[in-house]
Amino acid sequence: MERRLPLLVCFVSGLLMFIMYFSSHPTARLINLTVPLYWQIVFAFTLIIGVASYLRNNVRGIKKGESRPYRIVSVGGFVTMVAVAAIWGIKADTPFMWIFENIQIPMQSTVFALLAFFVASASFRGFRARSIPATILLITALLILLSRTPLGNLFDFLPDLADWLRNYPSMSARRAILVGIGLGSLTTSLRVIIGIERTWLGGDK
Amino acid sequence: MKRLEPRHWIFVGLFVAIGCTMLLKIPLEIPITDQTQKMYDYIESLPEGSPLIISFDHEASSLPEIKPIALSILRHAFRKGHKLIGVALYAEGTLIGYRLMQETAAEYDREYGRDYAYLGFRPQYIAAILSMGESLEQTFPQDYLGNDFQDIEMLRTIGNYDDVAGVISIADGSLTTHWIEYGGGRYDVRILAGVTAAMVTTYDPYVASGQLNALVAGLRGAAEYEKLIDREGGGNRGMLAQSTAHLYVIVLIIIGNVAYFRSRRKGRG
Amino acid sequence: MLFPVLATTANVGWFDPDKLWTLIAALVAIVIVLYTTYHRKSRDKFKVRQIAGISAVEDAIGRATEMARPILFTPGWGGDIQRPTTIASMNFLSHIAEKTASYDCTLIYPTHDPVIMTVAQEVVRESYVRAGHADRYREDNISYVSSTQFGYAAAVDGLISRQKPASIFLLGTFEAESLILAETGNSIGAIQIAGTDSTIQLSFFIVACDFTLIGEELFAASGYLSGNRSILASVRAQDILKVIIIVLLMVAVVVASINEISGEQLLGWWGF
Amino acid sequence: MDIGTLVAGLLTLAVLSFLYRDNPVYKMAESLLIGVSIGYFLVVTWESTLMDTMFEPLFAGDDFWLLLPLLLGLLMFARFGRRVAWLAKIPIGFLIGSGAGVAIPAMLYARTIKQMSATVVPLTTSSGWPDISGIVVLVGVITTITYFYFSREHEGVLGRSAKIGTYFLMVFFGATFGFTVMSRMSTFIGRMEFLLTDFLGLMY
Repeated sequence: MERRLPLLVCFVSGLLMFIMYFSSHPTARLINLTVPLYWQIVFAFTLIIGVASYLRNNVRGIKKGESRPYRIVSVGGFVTMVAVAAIWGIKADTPFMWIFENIQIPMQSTVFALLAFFVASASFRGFRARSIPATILLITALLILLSRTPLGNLFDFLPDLADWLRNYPSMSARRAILVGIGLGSLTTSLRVIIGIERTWLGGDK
Repeated sequence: MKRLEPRHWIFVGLFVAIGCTMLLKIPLEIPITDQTQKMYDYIESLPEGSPLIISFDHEASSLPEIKPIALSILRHAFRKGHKLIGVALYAEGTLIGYRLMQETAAEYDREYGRDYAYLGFRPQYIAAILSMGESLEQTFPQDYLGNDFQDIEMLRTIGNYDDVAGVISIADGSLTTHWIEYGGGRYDVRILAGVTAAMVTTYDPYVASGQLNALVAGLRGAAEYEKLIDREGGGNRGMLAQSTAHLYVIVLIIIGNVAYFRSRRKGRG
Repeated sequence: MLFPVLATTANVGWFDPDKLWTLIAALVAIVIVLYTTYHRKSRDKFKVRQIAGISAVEDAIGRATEMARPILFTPGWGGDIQRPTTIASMNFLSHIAEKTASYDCTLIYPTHDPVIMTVAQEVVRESYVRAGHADRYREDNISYVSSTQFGYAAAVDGLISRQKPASIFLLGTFEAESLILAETGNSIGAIQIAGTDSTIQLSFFIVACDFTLIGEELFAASGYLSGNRSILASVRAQDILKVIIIVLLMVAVVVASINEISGEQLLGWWGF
Repeated sequence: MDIGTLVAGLLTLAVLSFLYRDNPVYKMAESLLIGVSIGYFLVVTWESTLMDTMFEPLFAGDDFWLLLPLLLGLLMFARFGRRVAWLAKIPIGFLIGSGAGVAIPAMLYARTIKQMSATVVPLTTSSGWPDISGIVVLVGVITTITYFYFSREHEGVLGRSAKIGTYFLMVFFGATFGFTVMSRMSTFIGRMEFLLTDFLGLMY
């Protein structure tokens, strides 16, 4: 029962959604509309569990004194957001959005901007012409980069060559990866529905 | 103080290179690529007042690159008098999308509810895309501002994707893929995209197969679009610094390789 | 008011003829998967070729144990539990957790998705039970960190730079956070094994990680590690489908070329 | 300068300090970011999902079908009770199963069928010359697919084909790397623009 019922739910809902793909019947459309809405709702409930786990970990850490100041700041930030949302709402021009625009956005964009530096150091350290494949990778990257500088405008053929590389050889590899992933996803999904793949239940042994 | 490592020198170099070129203001000449032209042509060719969905599928972090793209496309669409429906598939895109639409709409005297509407955010992007394919109203019973769907004038004629001229996904990641696979593949809506440069190669096969109808890519794409609609913005301003950064990375790769081959030769000798 | 879709599209048949080709292709694929899974003879004969990342998994666990430092596993920011990659990544998790349980090595698993967190807790807990060390399981180590991309990135980054894991597994769906994680992992000298279907991030993983499972390799390796012959059998099914695809592709190209030269349309069945 | 810009500027510098090394200022900023972003996400999801699409219609008495997802959502909490913990696997089964059901035909169509049919182009132009680009794509697709062939060791013809496939893969990775450098630099340029213009006022 404990395993069979979830597996049955998984099988039935999988089969149902698979069949509904091929139909435009009003009932099918109704199902296609409601099931995704249910996903969102289940997700939202689970989010509460996730947040509870975050809070529990941090409160426990604060009590034990493990990196206490940082944890207090983190939980404080969280509580503030929830509190200002509860008091003033979350539409534009509320304190909630002020925090979002002046604290969250700048910090997130800056964490993202750190990538520029990591890209630079990875280029210096990681891009070595060690073998033929590595050399191909390196040369393509250099060509693409060069084609998007004023030097690219000096040599007419550069932008064209870079575009050709991107539109044909590179695209074909990406396409093959896509086909492969499509097949991998297909078989994985199928295994899930017919119940062979049941790691999500906590293992199958 | 700890001694600086080579890594730190690379960082300092990048800071200096970009900082200095940003203070210089030299405009760069940029040719227009096909894909950017295609987006422009499509928006241009639609009859005035065509409804378009603009999906803000990005987070706050990529705003520096995304904003110039979004602004140019929005400006163009508003200028042509199209009716825009904004949605967001990432929680963080919600307010940003609203702000961008509000800002550009004001430039062209467009009115909320009549010329544009903002529906807001739904989590679980695949779910959101699929349910919008059946009914926009069921997915968003209320808009971002809390108005009932039916009370918004321009939305009364919109049932699902069949009633819009296309979806323009402004994305910093692979969400456009879901628009292509679930929105385009399943519900046959025309998908266009403005994405960060990093995502370009992901979408190349979809462009080649026609599943994606136009692709404006990165700061460079934004600069091209700005040129097309004849309005300078963030895309153009960043171009010189961008070029410097590329040259810097190229130099790093070359130095790295020279050092590598030297050490290898030494190792052999 | 309730579900206006019902009113708008009346009198439509149950089957949508536009989707005929997809249905046929899906049925062919399903039959092949079912055949390879349930046909004992072909199933038991089947072997997967060497995939470099797999043996590296064992080494990475061994290394962490020797150094008495934790292992960090994260499924990336891009996926949810419904994504096949996430499911494949769970097979890795199950395998790795079983090993860490018996070696008494700490396993840290931060994720951005609460549903993934609950499933992962279940997977890890059962793996510890299976290994006979239920007492070593710590639920806190499988934790939810922020759902926003760089909240997640900053949190995982923090874990990496402070806990200094000896081995890092980046298996799942990644977006731009990939390089931040991989570079930080690199800077503390961890062994890194990555695998993803996010093609963009592959180029960074290849540069910054010790082993990278490219796209479909992740699915194949997950089947291999699961040790379940039925799961492995579907790798075989994928291969059969690939052969079919290549053959169809070649035939279609030849026909298309003949059409082009002769100027007549012989066949056009591939234009969906 | 308004207070918002000041706060944003200081936090930007705090995050950038990570480039030197991990330090208390960065750690503070990082902790704050995590807390705030979790709060943001929770509130927005709660408002837009639970309130807008569930509780409001439910309380308005519009739609009793919504009791079903409500029940599924509540079942997730069963994991905290020892005896009923397994019930939480029902909603997960629903999510995973229906997700897989949707994915199979959608992936097959968008990724496999559409991409294959786009690969089929005549290898000659109407004037009879071979179409080099078309041939390159065909060879690229086929050899790369063989790289992902797992049933046999990569030797002989298969090995050679897979090897060519890796070359195509490398072109793809190289191109991707190039474009990603572009993207990441843009983001940093954007942050610099903020620092130089709004925060420091060095540029207009």
